[in-house]
Amino acid sequence: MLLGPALFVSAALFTLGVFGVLLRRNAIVIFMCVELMLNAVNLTFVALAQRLGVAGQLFVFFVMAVAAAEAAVGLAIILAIYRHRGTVNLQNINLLKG
Amino acid sequence: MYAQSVLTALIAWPALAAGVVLGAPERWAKHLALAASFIEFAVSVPLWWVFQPAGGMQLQLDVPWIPNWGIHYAVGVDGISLFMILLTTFLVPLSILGSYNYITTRERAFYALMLVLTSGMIGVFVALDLFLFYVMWDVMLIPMYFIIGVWGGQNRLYAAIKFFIYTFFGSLLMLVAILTLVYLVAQRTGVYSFSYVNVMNNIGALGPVAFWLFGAFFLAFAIKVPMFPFHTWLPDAHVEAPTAGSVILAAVLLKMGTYGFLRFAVPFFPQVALHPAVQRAIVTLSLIGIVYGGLVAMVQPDFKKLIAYSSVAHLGFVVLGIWALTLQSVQGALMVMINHGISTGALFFLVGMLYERRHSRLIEAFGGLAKVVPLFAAVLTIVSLSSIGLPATNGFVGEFLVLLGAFRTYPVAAAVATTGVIVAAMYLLPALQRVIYNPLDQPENAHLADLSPRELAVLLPLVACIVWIGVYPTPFLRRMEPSAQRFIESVRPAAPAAAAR
Amino acid sequence: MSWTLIIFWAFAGLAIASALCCITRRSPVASALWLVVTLFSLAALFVLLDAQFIAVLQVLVYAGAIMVLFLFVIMLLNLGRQGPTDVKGPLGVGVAALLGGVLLFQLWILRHVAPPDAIQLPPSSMARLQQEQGLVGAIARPLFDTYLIPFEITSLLLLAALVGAVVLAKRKL
Amino acid sequence: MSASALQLLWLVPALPLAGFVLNGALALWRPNAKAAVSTIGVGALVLAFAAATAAVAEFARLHQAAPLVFRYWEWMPVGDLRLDFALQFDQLSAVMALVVTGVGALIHLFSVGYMHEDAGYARYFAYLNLFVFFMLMLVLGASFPVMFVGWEGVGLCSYLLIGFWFTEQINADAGKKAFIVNRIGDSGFLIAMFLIFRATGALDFGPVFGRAQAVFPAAGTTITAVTLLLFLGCAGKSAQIPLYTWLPDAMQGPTPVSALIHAATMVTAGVYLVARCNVLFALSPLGSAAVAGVGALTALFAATIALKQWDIKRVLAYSTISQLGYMFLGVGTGAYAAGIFHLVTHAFFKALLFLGSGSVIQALHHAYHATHSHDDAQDMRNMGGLRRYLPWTATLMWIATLAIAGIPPLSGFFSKDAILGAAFALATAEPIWYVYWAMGVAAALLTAFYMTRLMLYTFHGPTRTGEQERQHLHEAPWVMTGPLLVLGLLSLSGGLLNLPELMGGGAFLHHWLEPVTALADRMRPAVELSRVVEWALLSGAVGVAALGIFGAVRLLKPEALLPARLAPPETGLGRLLWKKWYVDELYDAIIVRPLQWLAREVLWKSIDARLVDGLIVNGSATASRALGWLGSRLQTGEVGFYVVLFVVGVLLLVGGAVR
Repeated sequence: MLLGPALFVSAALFTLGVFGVLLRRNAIVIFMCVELMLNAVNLTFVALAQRLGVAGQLFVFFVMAVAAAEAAVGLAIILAIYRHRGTVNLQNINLLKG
Repeated sequence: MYAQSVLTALIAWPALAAGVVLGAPERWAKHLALAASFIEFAVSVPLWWVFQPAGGMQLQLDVPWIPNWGIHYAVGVDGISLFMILLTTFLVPLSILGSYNYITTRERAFYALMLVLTSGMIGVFVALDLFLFYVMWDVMLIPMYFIIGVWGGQNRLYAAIKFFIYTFFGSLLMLVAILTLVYLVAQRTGVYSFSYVNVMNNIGALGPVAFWLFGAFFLAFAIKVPMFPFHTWLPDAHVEAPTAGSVILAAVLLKMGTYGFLRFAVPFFPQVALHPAVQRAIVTLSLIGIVYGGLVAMVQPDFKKLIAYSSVAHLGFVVLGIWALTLQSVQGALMVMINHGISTGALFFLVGMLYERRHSRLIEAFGGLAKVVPLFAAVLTIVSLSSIGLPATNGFVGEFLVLLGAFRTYPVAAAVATTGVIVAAMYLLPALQRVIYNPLDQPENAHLADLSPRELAVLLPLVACIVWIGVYPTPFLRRMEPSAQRFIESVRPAAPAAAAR
Repeated sequence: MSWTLIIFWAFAGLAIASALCCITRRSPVASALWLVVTLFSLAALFVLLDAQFIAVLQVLVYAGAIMVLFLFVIMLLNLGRQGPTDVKGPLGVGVAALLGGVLLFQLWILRHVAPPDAIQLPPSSMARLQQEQGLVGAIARPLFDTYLIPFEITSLLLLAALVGAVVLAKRKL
Repeated sequence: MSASALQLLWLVPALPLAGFVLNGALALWRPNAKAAVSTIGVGALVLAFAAATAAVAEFARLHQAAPLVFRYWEWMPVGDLRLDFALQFDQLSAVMALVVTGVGALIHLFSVGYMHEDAGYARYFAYLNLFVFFMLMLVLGASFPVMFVGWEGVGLCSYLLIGFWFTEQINADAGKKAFIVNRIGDSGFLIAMFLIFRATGALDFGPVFGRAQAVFPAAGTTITAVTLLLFLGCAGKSAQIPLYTWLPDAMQGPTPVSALIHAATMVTAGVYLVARCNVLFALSPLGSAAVAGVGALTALFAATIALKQWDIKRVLAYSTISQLGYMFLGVGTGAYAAGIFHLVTHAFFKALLFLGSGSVIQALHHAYHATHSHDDAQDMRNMGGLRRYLPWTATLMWIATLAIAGIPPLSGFFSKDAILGAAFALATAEPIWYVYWAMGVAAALLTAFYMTRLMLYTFHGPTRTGEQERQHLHEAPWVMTGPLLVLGLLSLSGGLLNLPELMGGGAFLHHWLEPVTALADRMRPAVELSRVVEWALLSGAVGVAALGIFGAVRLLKPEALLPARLAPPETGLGRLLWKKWYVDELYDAIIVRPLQWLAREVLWKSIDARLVDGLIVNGSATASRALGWLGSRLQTGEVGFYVVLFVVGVLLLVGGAVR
């Protein structure tokens, strides 16, 4: 069946997501990498749903809802930051420092 | 009626009175607090006669507090705690009276804290429920933290925080040990209970975990005692604390450590506490405390620090007495606990009175005071002599019994400890000489006022006790003997044969 | 090798390749567009894995809504033009590669962790279920039955996100 | 037990105690009520002496062999320790009580005159009464701890009285030194008590001595340890080597104090203790030999130092140490009666010598005071020829000098000879005693020499005092000379107490003390010397004493002596003796200073402040702060860095799952 290959693809995509997050400085791109990771996980859910029941697909649904909410809020934050600092490059954003 | 409620009343009354003091006008605070503490003392005095020496744990009251967790409000008194209660109620009015001129700011808060502290101290000594004990232990910790930190000397914050963290560190370890112990006992009996009696009856053999539990209890109490090398908070706390704080700290708070040994650490884990290696280590630490505390006291320029280090030495005798585990040594240890409270308390009062007059605690700042303030000099001499254990004062009775008893178990250790008697003379007499004898070479000292009637009222009861206990300690000894006997018997199976006398 | 498998690997390759492009393109717009490709490929994989409804959602919500949102923001911030690269230096690449490698290695080891046989459904049971209850029904039934409360909470989450996004993005309230 | 005077035994110590309380109150609130103070102070002693005399008379009438024990209240009843506050009266206590109250009363009387102008008059009598109370507790106590109450109590009074003029630091220092050195000895006493209790299970004299033979194997380690530790206590209290150094310094106190405490009573407590514990010492030959040996050595050693002292009281102080050595030689030899005999006669003649020197000092002091001179009123180089101004004092002191030198028929001759004779007798059984005997004889020679030197320099030759002062020199008032006269009579006739059988005497004291020492006497080898040897020893002793006196008269030239401020420094052996063999300096260098250094630099500053408090306590605080600082360094505020950390964390978690 397709479970093994699907999991392999999922792992590859997830790793690429992580790689991207670590590699880039642009907040929006990092955000997109996070989406990529979410999708990789979705793939795992779907693949396993074939064997373990439809609940896996339901979780993908929930993940999408969360991702949508996250994207909305996250992008709003990025907008706010950009307005404030004039950049979305994380190197220049160290407001978190106490 | 009295028997049922006296202990609860002793805990509750000061706390209630503290509320009243807080609400009263500032200038009434000290008078109200004095009255309240005196009533507390009056309530506690009949205990002396109500208490039945052979009656074991008595005047008990046990009501569920948090029943789901097996926590009870359980109190009771035996020959060990009786004198600690009386010592507390006796010294609190005196310390409040002794603070009349010393404390000039935020009087309401100070006296209210003193009263809350009293509640906590009484609670520690009467609690027969491990949880209640722990709660009371922390209840007395917090007022003392503020007393040092708000009304203390130059370096008060450092001292207060050191005192707090040090003690709290130990008390947290103790909490962990208490919880573990209750859990282990519950595994055996199926019932969760913090009751002292229940734990004591069902503790059984704990195996290797007993070592860690004992270690936690020991550390908590050893810090409080304080035993070498956990003693360095004491000089700082004593030096910075106001007079009343120093008095209560030395006279009562330190005794909680040794009381904890007698009540919890040793009876719970006799196999560990009396294991030869552990025993040797603890006896060695107590000897180091005696000699080292004395020698370090000898070179202190600050009178309060000197007394603080002498406390380390005196409490070393107590620990030695407890671990020597003979009737004489254990009763001697109890006597030293009482005597140290009286003598060291009086010494702190006296130093505090000097400080009020000259704003210095340095021994070098004085000299020749016997000419200027003869009454003060006479009292200081008597109290110092009691502290160095001159026969026919209280100090001798305790130390003599400890050493006599300890010599049966540990001849060499007792012989080493006896040198502490020499060291005691070496640290207190030079200090005494430099304060009240020698030429009157500092002009500021030439016009000091002698003891006022109020100060005499503080000191004379203490001096009376010094002589009374020194000459006729039998009423004390009789009341504590059965309890000391039971303490020894409860741990004896684990003790080496030599201790069984 | 069956057609299914060939199609699977074709889309899988596409997804991985475009994901690689997504994380390496300098321009955010390019990245976003490559991500869209990945998402589409994944939708195709979902179809192959008997999750047609999810695949549709993927195209509508992800590739449609979310990515458009991304692009809007990029445009809004005027980040489309070529700027200095935001890829980290050699050290950053090294750290990223190391951590990614470790992750991949861990996942490789984890591949053997299979769900126990006892709870596994027989093969193609998903397809059967969809036949019995319809593509949407197979998902809708548990969603409005077992997972009703999480579903409702999701609506709350979306509402909160909506409000939050408005509050954050507005210049001045 | 029916006798009424004995029933009132408690009055003997209680009267001085009451005197202390009353005088103490007066000292604090009415320091100028001198008449009341004198009445109370002296009255308490006189009454106590009367009570003691009555008790002794009653006791003698009873012909009681066993000691009478009076229990008053339970002191420390703990388990098998039954310790009562109890007094015991037997032949030995009787002798001591009489000496203490009798000589004490005389010295109190003397003090009325001597201290009359002192501002601390009331305080002085309070202390002195307290001292007598404690001394009586010491000699009347029925158990080791009760005795210890007195033992430490007299040390306390000694401390208070040595430092009586506390505004001079040297006086306060001397008091402190006395107390601390005594405490060293006391710790030995304490440990001995613990050993005794461990072995016999009792601390009362009766049971301890009754069980001693059964419990302690003769010459065993335990009993030797007990006796040596007890003797350590005695060495502290009675100023024997190595703990004698406090006694010369103790001369800083008022002179009557030196007479009472540091000559007649307190310092003899050690001798009393050994005599009291005669059973224990008899069981331990090694312990006894140590007592005798240290005694003999001290007698000789202190006598050498006395040869070169210029301070009149210091000569007497070293003489006291030396005579105490004799007493220990006596009791160590097993001649308890002889030791006690010497104790009694010494109390007479040494008290007389001290009081006499007090007279001299006061006379000079008054003179210097009148002329505003700052010369030392105690330095013999400033005296000379004083017999013309103080005839009574000079005569009486000559009696005492002859007595201490051992010229018959004065008291010292009999007591000293009894000790030397006993030592010689024992030497026939144990040869080491020949050495002790020889040291004793040598010390006797030196004693005669330095005492004659003292008398010559003080009372004879030219007057080295300045011209103006001479007009102010005069004899002391009768309150002071009266007691001197009584003591002079006692020094003259004290020998009658124990006239040896050799000379047809009844050896009264010897027989009187027999019940006390009976057990120990039986354990000793009985050695009889032939009459010829005894006569030879006697005449030898007289010869040695005469030689000493004669030698001093011939060798010393009071005429050539210069006053203290003109005197050249000592050289050679003289300097060594004058500096007291540098023992004080030695102790200071090897014990006092290293201990101070250890306590201050090592224990306090290094271990306490740096190691325990600095490194461990504050170190852990610093370490946690440093950890916090390190943690705060991680907070760069850069999201990228946080992401890396986050990923690392996730990987670690997953790694846990993988494993």
